[in-house]
Amino acid sequence: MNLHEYQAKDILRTYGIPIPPGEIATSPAQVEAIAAKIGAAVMVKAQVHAGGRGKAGGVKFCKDAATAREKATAILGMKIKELTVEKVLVTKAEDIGTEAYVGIIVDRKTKKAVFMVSAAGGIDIEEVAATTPEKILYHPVDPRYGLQPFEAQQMGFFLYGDAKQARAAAKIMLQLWTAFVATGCSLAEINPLVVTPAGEVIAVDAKMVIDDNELDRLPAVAALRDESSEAPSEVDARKANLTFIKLDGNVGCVVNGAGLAMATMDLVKYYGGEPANFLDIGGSSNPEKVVNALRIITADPSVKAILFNIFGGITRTDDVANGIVTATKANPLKVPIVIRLTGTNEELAMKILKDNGFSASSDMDEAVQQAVALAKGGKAA
Amino acid sequence: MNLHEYQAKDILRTYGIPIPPGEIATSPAQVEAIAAKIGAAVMVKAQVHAGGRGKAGGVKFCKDAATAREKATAILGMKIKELTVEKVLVTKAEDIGTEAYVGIIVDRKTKKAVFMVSAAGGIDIEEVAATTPEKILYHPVDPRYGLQPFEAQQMGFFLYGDAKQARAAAKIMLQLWTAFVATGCSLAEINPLVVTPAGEVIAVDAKMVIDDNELDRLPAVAALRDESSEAPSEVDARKANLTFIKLDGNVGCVVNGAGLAMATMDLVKYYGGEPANFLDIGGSSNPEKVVNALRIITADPSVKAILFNIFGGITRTDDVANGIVTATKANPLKVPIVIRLTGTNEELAMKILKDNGFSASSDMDEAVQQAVALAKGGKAA
Amino acid sequence: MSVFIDRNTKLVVQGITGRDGSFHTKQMIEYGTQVVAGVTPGKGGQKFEGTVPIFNTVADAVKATGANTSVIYVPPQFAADAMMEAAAAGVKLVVCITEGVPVLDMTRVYPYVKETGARLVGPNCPGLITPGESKVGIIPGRICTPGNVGVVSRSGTLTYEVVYQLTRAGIGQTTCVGIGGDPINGTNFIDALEAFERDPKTRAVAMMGEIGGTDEQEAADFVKHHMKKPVVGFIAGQTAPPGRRMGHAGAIISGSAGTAAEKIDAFKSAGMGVAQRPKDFVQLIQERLK
Amino acid sequence: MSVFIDRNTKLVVQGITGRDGSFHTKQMIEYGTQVVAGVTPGKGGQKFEGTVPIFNTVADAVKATGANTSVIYVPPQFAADAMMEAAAAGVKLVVCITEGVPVLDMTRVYPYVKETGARLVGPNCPGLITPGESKVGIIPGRICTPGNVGVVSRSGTLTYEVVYQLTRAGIGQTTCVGIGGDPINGTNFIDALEAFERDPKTRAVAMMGEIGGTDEQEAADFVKHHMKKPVVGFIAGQTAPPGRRMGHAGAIISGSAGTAAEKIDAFKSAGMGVAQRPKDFVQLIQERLK
Repeated sequence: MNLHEYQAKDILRTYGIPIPPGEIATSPAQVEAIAAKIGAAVMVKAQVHAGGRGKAGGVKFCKDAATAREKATAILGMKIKELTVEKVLVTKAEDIGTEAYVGIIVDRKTKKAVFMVSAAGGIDIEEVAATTPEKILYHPVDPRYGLQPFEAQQMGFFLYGDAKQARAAAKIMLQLWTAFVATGCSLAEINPLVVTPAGEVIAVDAKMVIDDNELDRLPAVAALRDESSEAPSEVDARKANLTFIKLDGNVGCVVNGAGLAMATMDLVKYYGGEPANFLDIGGSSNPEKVVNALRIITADPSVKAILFNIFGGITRTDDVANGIVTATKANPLKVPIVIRLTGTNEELAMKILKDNGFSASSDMDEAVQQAVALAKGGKAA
Repeated sequence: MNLHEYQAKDILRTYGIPIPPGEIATSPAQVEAIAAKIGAAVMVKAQVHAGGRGKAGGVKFCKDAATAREKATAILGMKIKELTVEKVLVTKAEDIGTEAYVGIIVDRKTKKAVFMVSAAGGIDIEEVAATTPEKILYHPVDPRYGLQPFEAQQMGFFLYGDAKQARAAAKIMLQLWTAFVATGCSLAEINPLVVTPAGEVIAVDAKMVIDDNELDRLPAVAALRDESSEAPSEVDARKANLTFIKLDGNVGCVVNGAGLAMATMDLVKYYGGEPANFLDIGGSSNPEKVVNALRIITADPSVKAILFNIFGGITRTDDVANGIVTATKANPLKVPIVIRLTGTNEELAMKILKDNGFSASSDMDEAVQQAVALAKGGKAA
Repeated sequence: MSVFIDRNTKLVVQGITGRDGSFHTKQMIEYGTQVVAGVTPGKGGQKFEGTVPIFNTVADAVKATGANTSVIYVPPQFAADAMMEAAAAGVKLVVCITEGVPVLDMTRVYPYVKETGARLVGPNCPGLITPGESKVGIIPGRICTPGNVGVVSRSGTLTYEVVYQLTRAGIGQTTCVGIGGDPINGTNFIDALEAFERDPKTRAVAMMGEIGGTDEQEAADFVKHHMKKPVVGFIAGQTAPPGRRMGHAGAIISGSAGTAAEKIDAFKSAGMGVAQRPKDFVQLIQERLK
Repeated sequence: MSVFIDRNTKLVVQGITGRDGSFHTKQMIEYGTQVVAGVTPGKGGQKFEGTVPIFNTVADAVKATGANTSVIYVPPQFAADAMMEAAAAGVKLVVCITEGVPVLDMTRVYPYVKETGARLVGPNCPGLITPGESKVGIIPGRICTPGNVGVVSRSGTLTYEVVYQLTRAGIGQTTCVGIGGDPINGTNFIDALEAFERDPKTRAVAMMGEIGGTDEQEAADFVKHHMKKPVVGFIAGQTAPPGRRMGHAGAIISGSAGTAAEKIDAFKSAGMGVAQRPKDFVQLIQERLK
């Protein structure tokens, strides 16, 4: 789950990280009031889950409250990468001496959370990694001990020659580490970490990505989810415990397991079709999930055929069959459906489907070819 | 630093451990008011840093507020192991089903904090260890990972066959562990951990000992020190950063280093004398410490001779010499002094002493024998 | 022969009385796995299905039954503790089926289990099966048949798909190992490949990877330099949208974006066979077994 | 020969610009120790006394100078971090002089340093000296003289006392090791005894213990079963009141109250010489060197 900049900043502030004052606004009038309260030049920053906000015109420097109102009028409601800007952060504009990057991510290879720090901040770290990789210091944190002060200090001195700034950065890194762990992050970054002309070290922008698996035990963090910034079908899927990603094709896919779901999409493509979505109903299934999956898929008008590909393990195929029957009784399908299932409780599932007028195959390639043909308007084989 | 029962309970309560309600009182009238507020049978418990309070009559069951006032009148002001009872804890008397012991201490051998748990609670754990050692489970905690829930659960099931009680005890152990670490303890114990007839698991008595080395970074804990419960000379010494323990003899000893201080006391005894105290002026010395040491020792009327035994390493003997000169100028000594010093800056120290009319030797055995003789009223050799 | 599990595997099931745990325990027993104990705190002393003794703790179970392997079916918030409990109790193989374990939990579990000397498989994996001998986890037994192909996969159901097709074509398996799809897991491709290379019965290996990370590239490198046995690989997700969990920052550290194309190139340059569709494994393996 | 330090010891001083650090660095240099670097964060680039380069971090110091040993003179609240920093930077010997380190800090520092493969001596110790070669810490150089007696002690000043008396009697030392008096420390008696047993130059060992804990009893057991060289022991605190830091609970775990009498008995039953007074070492060692 991505947090907005203002949410990440609110969290990091509670851990003691120095961050310029700011408030969130949803209207130009609010923006003007906040800017007036700050009483100095401000930044008005679009709060959407998209990179490149600045380039898209979503981040503006405003010398006074009236300008802030004017710029906010343009930003609120604009679209950045198909996301509508509903909120802006109004924050004190800081004079910037130098810009550095400080981030933590969980790394598969070292199996640890790893700090990445670079004195080349203010731009995308991917760009730094691609062009001047030697400017990035990687520091894996031993999860058994956590980040130690001396490690933070080493990184601080990597960023700054000045001891006071190095120490201030080290303190911020220790605070960022504590926030990272306590908030269940898979990524947390400060970019840029700024040294002001006065020599203060402050966080001017922040990003946090929460591990979805943490949300159950961190209700306060889970409550930060902003559904207005997500596609409605994906919100719907998540609430039904489904993993769903909307794509551009016309073969609606319902699969159990991410690997098989991807392989199914690949096979749709292989046989000349285009998948309309990625949809994983996950392990431990129940009929309700299938009902929800069908509801979400059939809501997409571009879907011309539905393909179920279920290989039962922990998922019981009879649960899936029951779900299909229940869902289609309540809302009869308007597009053809191709069902492939095999594995746990397969005989029972086949019987349920047959008793309710569905046919089902047990061969994946056959089923995919059939669904592709149906989506193209051909007849089922 | 020892905490009183009521202080330990206040801390453990903030970590979620279930503890019967109670308040502290310094007068019988207060006791009566608290007991009336509790509105049930209460225990009135002397708050002094001494074991065996119960046997000494410092812990009483009182069926009502009037009885509580009466018992409190007897307890307040009584002496337990030479300590005057200034405060009592008035706490709800709980019905007791079973009594267990749960403690954590730092163990030199495993170099870890170790849980000790036993279903034989309510009595001194030393007694259990001596008579039925098989009734104690020892569980060292890996400091890198901290106490894990499964470990707490294993200990919970060691105490109780009932799963609900085992889980409740496990939760308490996790809370106790968190409190132990956060409060900088060298010992924390709940004894007894009680199962009430209703099946609730609660902590009826608690003890915490804080590692003195933690106090600098835990000011809130350091503020819990109750100086009224300590010998004034020891309070005085601690404030002067000296380690001082009053003993029964007449040779006042001022030594640097605990090992040499003990060896000096042993040698006083070896040569037929009796040390009046253990006093370690510690490492990194300064003249002020010596001034304070002399003040504390000369305040003891039983001291008949003073023995300095200083072997300079990190302690500079010139600091010690300056301290002796300063202190004796301000307050001329009324008892003879024997000075032995050698090591860092010895030549300078000897010169300082000589210039101020003191003699000093560099032989420990000679100095000790001389001090013993002077304390007995003989002449210096 | 086989890898990791065989007929001597003595299994303790953590979460034996839960919905998934009880269902799959029955399946494992039916398959012939020696399920010697179950663990559900508070149900110690009871028996599962009248036969398998239940204990309050894994330590008790190991002490009483000599279990050497554990399989975990507990909810995600308890899974890290369950893995550590199993390793601390002295079992040599810990298989965690549970999906949804927080990745920061795994950063702690991984070194903990390693220090005990136990092998962890998973989490978020289907477990293992040595056809005809033992099944630990949830891989459906009837799709497998004994033989001499080792199977290792990051995916659950995709593994079934491939094994199913192999079996239908008469190609049996030594052991199928589902290593799980989480960013941090206990056993990786190289661990399994190493074991298959050492196993005298295994003659070829089928390996199913996915987009993301660089495990497949490292596995290809291992195949190139350390394996004599043929390996056929597959990558799921050629048409998938970029993964949304980690963003790009993870790829910076790994020095790779983890795309399907990169991984397939790595397979090719290691001289591995590359399956385009799951069913292609059949022919590619058959060619290599000749 | 010697143990732990010798003329090849290249020392970095952590806290070189502090009151104690600067004083004792001068003493160490004067004694002939190769002090190659100092560390004070923020003073990197400066020089101590115009000669010893100062760095911001131990890692920088080690990289630039090849220091293989570190000595720590920082305030207690920073000592744990300093020990970990030194070990992480790759020095092989970390000597912590600082007194007053919280014991819970040490429970974490101990395994951390051990995992790096470094040896920790201390904290709360006087350090080591190999007379005529190198001094790391605060043991006064002029009380020592080269010879063939190894000295190991839990106490600081008591060590000086004994070494002083040995030197005055013409008995020289291979190395004097102050292991420190804290409940948790990096090097114990057995580590030092083992090193002295292996050191070809050492012919006898003087060992000074204290009341509390069971280290001396275990050391006696080690002497009995693993040492050919004679060892003479002393226990300080025969007349001391019971220690007030740990109470009795510590003794339950150790299975002993840690009294002087117990320890002396252990020495005797291990066949060790027992010094009643510090000065008794002289005669007891002389007898054993004949």
